[in-house]
Amino acid sequence: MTPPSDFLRAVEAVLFASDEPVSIDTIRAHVGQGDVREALEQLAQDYAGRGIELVRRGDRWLFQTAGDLAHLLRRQREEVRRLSRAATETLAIIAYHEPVTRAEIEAIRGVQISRGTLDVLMDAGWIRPTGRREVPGRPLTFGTTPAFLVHFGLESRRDLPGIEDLRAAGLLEPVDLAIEQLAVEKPDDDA
Amino acid sequence: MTPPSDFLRAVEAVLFASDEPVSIDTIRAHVGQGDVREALEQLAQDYAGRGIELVRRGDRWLFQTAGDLAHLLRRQREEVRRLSRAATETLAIIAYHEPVTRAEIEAIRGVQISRGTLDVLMDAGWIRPTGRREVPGRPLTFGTTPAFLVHFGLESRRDLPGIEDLRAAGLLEPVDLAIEQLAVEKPDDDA
Amino acid sequence: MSGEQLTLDLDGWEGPLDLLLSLARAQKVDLREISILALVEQYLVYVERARTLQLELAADYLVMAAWLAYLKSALLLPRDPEVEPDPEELALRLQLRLERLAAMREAGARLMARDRLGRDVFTRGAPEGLHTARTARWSAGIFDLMSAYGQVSARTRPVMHVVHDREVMTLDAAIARIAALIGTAIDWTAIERFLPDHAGPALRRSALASSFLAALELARQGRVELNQRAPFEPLYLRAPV
Repeated sequence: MTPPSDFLRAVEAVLFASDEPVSIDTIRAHVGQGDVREALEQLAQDYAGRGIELVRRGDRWLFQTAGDLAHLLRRQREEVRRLSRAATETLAIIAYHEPVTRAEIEAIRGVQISRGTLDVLMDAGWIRPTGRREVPGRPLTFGTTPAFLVHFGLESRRDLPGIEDLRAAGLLEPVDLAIEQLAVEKPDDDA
Repeated sequence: MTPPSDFLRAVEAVLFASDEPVSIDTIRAHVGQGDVREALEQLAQDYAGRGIELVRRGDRWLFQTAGDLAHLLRRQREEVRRLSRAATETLAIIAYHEPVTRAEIEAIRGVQISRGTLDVLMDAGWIRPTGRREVPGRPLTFGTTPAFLVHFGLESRRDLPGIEDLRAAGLLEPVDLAIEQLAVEKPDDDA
Repeated sequence: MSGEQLTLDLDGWEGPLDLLLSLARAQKVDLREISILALVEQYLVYVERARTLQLELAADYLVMAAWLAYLKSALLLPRDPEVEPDPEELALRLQLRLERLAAMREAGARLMARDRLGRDVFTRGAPEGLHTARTARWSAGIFDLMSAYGQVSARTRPVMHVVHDREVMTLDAAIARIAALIGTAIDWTAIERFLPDHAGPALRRSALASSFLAALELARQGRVELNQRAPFEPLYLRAPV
């Protein structure tokens, strides 16, 4: 690493001391005048290849241990909850399709979501209601949270694995509920 | 810093992720074979002069933010707040009657003052203890400060409008009296 | 295929679409190249077997079976251009739905396999924390100060209350007056008629208030009847009939 400037040291200390990912505004509030963005880039370079890394998650930054050291650090007790298959799929659908309603999730999975599935994901802090779809009934829409990006190590939703390929293949098109429901839940009576 | 070896990176990550200072034995339990002591020395060198430092406490090691940057972690934020009515009245009484004791303020207001009221005014820098009244109990007397004059744009306390000025400005009319007067002045419609 | 195996399999499906996807996967080709007809056939066989084994199938499996049976017949029969919708398009749509479910399933798995915070990567174990100390900057204006002092002074300054001597009619006088006058009132008479004729405005006000209370008291005693059509309408009195 190059010998750091006082400003760089200050940004480094604030990032290091924070108990959660910090935004540029928060950093600036602590360190005062200076180019925080440039300092972040310099720090990211300084730490590249070390045992700890500076990473960006949405519009927040944090230091975390390098991923390839996971096997050395993994704690005895598994603190990360194992998601059910239904919850995993639901989370993926929300992440790749957001904002998305419960009915749209059900149309993609072809099965109703049980009451607890969304609760589990909200409880984990990974999804949240993001608004309402302006259709009859004004159903809630769901989307992911900043904590989702932090937990799964994504800089932004654009980094979701394979999202560009899926989009190109037309698999992320908005769900046409009218057609899907016709096909699955309500077969034509005259058929 | 020199490009770190995998062993050094592992030691670095363990130190970073640990929630308490770690002994060499604990580090070794995580990272396996290697010269932990040498890695610690190398890390201490790498981080010397940065925003975070590797420090030794007895036979345990930890990362901590550099001591000279500790002040950045505690940020001051100023919030403009309006004085409460009790505090404004108390300040006015002190300004008009100084030096004045707490008991005298209460006698003039006709209401007790809570402990916090004088604290707020002292915190604002507008009043200060000015001495003691030579009566039993030798209570503190309070008076205004130069900062008080500055804040309220007064050359001196003599610039405060007198009682007759207040009366002329209609400021001596208590609220309930004023309302009564309004009621009396209304012409009787039904008489 | 044995019945037991079938039971176990059915328990594992997350709905009919999941079952269809598994059957499609068994064709071991790209989802875009599966044979929808073969798939439909497999599904229907599956559901039929479940039925003959008297396994209880959730309604949505049966709904899907009915729809697939329709799709199959539409695909096999010569196309009737009058019939909406185009069966080829329905088949394509089904294939797309399977592709989409498969994509989401795989995406979920890839998501879960990432370096996850608290499992694979860790934040600092003992962060010092960032703190914000709030300091107040108090604000007040000179007018606030003056009016506050005015309030205090007005509140605590001795106030002399002078009650002006004025003509009033007491309740007792009003009761006596109405009791005396009501005897002669056969018809409903407005309460104002019971007031003294030559009273000034102040006395009239007092007399009206007292007479109203007197009327209520006499009504309570059964010595007078009251009548008012609606709130704020004239109040009428008469002797009990």
